[in-house]
Amino acid sequence: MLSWILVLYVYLTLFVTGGIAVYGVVAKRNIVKKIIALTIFNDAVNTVAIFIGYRLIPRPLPPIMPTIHPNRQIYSAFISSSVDPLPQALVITAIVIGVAVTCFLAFLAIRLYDRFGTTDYQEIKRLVRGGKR
Amino acid sequence: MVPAVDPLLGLVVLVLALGGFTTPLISRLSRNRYAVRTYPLIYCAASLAMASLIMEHVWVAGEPVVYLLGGWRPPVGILYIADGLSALLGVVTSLVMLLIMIYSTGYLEGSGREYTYYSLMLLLEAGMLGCIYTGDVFHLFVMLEVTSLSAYALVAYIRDKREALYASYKYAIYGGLATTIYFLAVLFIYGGVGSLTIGDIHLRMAAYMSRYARPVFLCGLVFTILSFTAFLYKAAVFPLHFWLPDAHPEAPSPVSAALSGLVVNIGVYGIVRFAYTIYHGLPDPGLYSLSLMITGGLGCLSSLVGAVLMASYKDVKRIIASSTIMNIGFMMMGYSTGSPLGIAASTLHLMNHSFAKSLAFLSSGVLIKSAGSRVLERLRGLGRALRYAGIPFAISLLSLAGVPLFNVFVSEYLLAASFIHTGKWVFLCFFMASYIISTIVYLRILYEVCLKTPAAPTTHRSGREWIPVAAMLTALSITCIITGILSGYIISKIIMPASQCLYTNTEYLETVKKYLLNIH
Amino acid sequence: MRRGISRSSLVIVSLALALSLILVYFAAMGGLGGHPSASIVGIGQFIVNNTYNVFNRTYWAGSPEAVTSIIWDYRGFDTIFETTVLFAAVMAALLLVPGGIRGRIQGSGKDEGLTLIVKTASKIISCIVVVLALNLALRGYISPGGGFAGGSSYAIAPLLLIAGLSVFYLVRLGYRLSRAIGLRTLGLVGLVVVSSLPLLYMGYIIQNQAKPGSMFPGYPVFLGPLYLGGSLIYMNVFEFLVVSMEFIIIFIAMFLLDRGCGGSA
Amino acid sequence: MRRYIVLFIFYFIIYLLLSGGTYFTDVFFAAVVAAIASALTAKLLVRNEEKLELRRLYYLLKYFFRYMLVDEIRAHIDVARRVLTGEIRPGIVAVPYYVGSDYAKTLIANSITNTPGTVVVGIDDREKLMYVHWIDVKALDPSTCRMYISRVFEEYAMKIFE
Amino acid sequence: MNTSWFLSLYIPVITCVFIAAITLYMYRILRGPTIPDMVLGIDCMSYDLAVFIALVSLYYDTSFLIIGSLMISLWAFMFDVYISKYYLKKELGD
Amino acid sequence: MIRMLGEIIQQIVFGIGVCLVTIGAVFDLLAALGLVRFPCFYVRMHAATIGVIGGAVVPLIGVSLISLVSDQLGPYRFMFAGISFFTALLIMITAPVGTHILANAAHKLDLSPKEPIIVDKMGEDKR
Repeated sequence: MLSWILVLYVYLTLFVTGGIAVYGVVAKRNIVKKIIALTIFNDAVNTVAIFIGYRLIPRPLPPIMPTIHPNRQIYSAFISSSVDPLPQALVITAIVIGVAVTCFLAFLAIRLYDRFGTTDYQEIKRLVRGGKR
Repeated sequence: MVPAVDPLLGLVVLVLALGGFTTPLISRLSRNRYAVRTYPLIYCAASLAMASLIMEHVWVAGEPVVYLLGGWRPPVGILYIADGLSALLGVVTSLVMLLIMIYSTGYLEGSGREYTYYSLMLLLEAGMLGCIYTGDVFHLFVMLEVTSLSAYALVAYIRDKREALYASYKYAIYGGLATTIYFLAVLFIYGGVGSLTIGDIHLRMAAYMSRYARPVFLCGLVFTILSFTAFLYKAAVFPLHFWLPDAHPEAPSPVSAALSGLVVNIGVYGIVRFAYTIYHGLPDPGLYSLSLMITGGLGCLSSLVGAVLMASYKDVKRIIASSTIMNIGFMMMGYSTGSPLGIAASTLHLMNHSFAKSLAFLSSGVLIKSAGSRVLERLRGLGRALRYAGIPFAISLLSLAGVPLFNVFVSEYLLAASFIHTGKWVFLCFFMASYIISTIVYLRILYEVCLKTPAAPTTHRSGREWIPVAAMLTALSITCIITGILSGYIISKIIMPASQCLYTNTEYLETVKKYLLNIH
Repeated sequence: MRRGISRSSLVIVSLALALSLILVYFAAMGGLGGHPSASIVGIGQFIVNNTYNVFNRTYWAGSPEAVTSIIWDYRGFDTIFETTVLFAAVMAALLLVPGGIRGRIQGSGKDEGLTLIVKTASKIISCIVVVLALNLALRGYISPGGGFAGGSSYAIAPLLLIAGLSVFYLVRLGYRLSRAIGLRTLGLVGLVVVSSLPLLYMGYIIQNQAKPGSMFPGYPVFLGPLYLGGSLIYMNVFEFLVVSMEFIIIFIAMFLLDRGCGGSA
Repeated sequence: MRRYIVLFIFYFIIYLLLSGGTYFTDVFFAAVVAAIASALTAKLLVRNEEKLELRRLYYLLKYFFRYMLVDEIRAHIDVARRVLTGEIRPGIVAVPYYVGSDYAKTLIANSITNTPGTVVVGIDDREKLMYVHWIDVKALDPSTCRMYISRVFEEYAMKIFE
Repeated sequence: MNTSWFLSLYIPVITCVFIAAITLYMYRILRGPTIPDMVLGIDCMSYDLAVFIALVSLYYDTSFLIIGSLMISLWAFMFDVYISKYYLKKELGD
Repeated sequence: MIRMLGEIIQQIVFGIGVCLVTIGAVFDLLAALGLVRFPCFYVRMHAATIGVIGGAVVPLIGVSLISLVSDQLGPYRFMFAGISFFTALLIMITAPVGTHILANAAHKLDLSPKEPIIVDKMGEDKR
């Protein structure tokens, strides 16, 4: 029961964070704040991933064998207490991708500020549209 | 080794990535500016050869060919798998990419940063081929990101243009959101089913459904909603189409051709793959019909919105870009009929649209460059002055307008037939309405650009530069006409097997099952 | 006023989306392995069982670190293309920089930088960080870390030097853009070569250990007294090279962009 | 040459600290990494390699233990008392220094800052003054301040780095 | 020497003290009238977290979490330097 | 005989480690109290120094000593001890530099009020 409440609490926190971050990406006017909201969303999703791979036992251990010359006992202790490594690996990949996208967006934001002289998304939109008609 | 294991599947992506990695180095090592232009072409040609060989292997084997990366069997490692549809899309993608790259050598001005263009184009192709051939949901995410990031960057290629920067930002920020949502979907399916391979997900869902019908359904529901959000964004379907009229026209014309002709296909491919391979044939048909419903409903709206947007713009590239929204809507409608005929028609339309749309962008690029503007009035009569671009432009417009003898007509005719056949009268209404609007717009452009007399004398491009441009325009025009004339042959030999294999996913699943590692 | 309404509706929509997701997910949990339980489901357990199974080496990866073995062996192709994404981002960054790849960094940077104490300390710390980063990268297959962790720790060194001293100092040390691009290409080509080498032996792309149905004997896990962990170590070293160089390119490009934009805005 | 050897040993020890050094592999890679890192950074870190002597290492260790066991404890207890009682007389005083090398200055400044009760706020290289925020100003005159704050540190810094 | 029985009693107690300290730091971070106060609080909290991670990994009998404390302490240093750099460069009008 | 001696040494090391961690915890609490109680940023820095040296370096050295003699950590306990000791050293080098540059920036730009203060030699020189 306690663990169930804990799980509920963690998911609730993460999803509310994610929802607020999505709102931030959509509704914030500052282009830098949009990027920050995107990174928050990435992080919330990554935390969900880590949590999916968690193991509800008293002492879960990182998925690393504690020695390179294991015997049967160490091996069976390892497979019975290690958390799921796959979501962690997926998260590492996703983190790198997130870093790449954020880096590109940051460069783009600097360029945008340089060319438009403002960081307001609506203002930039207005300037672009105004140039067209 | 099992004969159906085909290393080309993995190699084609890796080779393209290698080309992308080494292009900057070549541009630094060699002072000759032709080196950096011809070097990527080797990789493009190699990828076309490999994609064709893969298609041939699929034909010969009569079943999907697979490649086990790292030697790991499906649920553990990444699986590359090509059935008829993937093989066809792979060939189309690499062929159009090769033509675009050759065109670019003549079209782009020599500047200090051409190497970024070629490098990113190679990565774009690598990402698209990876998306097409992969059989793994998470690898699809990675490849989607490779494609997207290259696309975002290429949209901003003209970095001093304010509109390009704005369009790239808009495309990238919401694109980043969409792909992250897709990652969330992958996590849910892993948490729920415990597997990442597409075929294995179907098998496991089918197995679990007998015991836990409702949880599996809800898990699939979340997966569908989240992953389709990402794919609909990539395919620019109605509520998520807002980036396209900004992003596609602002890029240089070859990039527009690649984005509009090929990259949007990836979104459609993802939706189709998920709907037909994962959900079709489950004990509970709820997920299948739901995904078809989403696809069909949004496809209808999308086609109409695309047509209306086309009529509202004055900018030629914007009009052509908006017509992509409409055509994607047509494809979605065809795929959502759930009948073999509709799938075949949509697949054919996918292919034809790629050829015609890239031709339209490439030829309009020459005209726009010579006029110095994208507004329709300024292009008046240019098609007559610049014949080598004007005639291909006319061909592409006629083709897109659905005039008989050209390729798009055949697929649109088949689409209408499939709507009638399955009794989807709503689809037919939307289809006819958008078809009529779009045809009027196309013919108006044709009249303005290619039939009127030129307003002012234009400057012809001189030198050897235009030879690859003209050659590629001719090649694509011929492709458009030939695929139109030989449609009967193409449909019976290529399209029907591909769509049959997609519709009844048993072959695909059998192949995956053959390699499945039994883990409990 | 209208904007206010649309904003609040957006809040409601996104919150409703989040809440419905939770509810749906919790409904979906029953009986399936979606929420943390006492055991692992599916592929995870297989990998935990086999990654360093010295008793039955049919499916082993030769690394006690399950995460690294997934990253470079079980799902190695993902990681190669993840590196590609980073590469594409850096190419895009260079594309946006005025002057691009041939931008020159000239100047003394004498009056830049912080106080003398910070200068000295950042020199020492950045030298120590190099060792730390190499340690993380080289031991990636035994303990947490790996190519990306090592490379991004290495990036602390140029960051500190930029903050404490200046970019000019960094360039004088030899962190040049052209050199970084060359080394990055070397790393990327190394990744591709290591992953496609088994093809020559009729093996699979990115194969690490011997597999049924492949003639490739596998990269050596134990080489005399050395423990190498198959192909993982080469992959980690090349990835380290790539990531560290990409970060250096990003920092220098950021500086160029900053200066290029400063005048014209 | 000497600087390469000294830095090699330095990096070798750091690598072994970080990796535990239980396997031969670690020792091997420690040697490789130390060789690479010392080759890369020797010129950056050590300007005058004549100064690298064993005697200075001895003073460094002696200083480390003295500093940790005497100065730190005294200062900690003093400031902890002030936390509880709340009696403070803060001020920024000027403390002169007479060492020349960067490392010596950094050592002195870090020692001063690491001792609770004194923090180096600024350093003036021309006047050879450090501005120290002192929680309990006992004197204003620079040389007296030096007696209170940095005399011991400077003696050792002289021995170690000059 | 097997010390786990003692540590499993000792570490929770000590951890509570550290958590109390972190709470007080948190008060300073949230309250902190000026930005340097907040930075100082974050600094102290980072170093505290480094110790906290070390204790937790001792509690769980695993050597692999400890690398986190190293990273956190480096990060805190970077944080200080960059905040100060930002303000000092702003003063120069750059 | 030697084994017993080893056992005793281990116990002594363990005891020292536990003492250091306890001392560290006490100092950390005092530092946190100081950070809350002291009136201005410059005075709080001194409390923060206690938090860094007494509250982080000392317990990390303690943890490293404890781990050195804990068999249940397995063969990687030397790595554990090494990294925690190295972290302690690193904090000893970096933390004062961080505090110094922060104080420097705060003083140069008047980011926080200096009151109460008796004398400000640096500010006088600036003027």
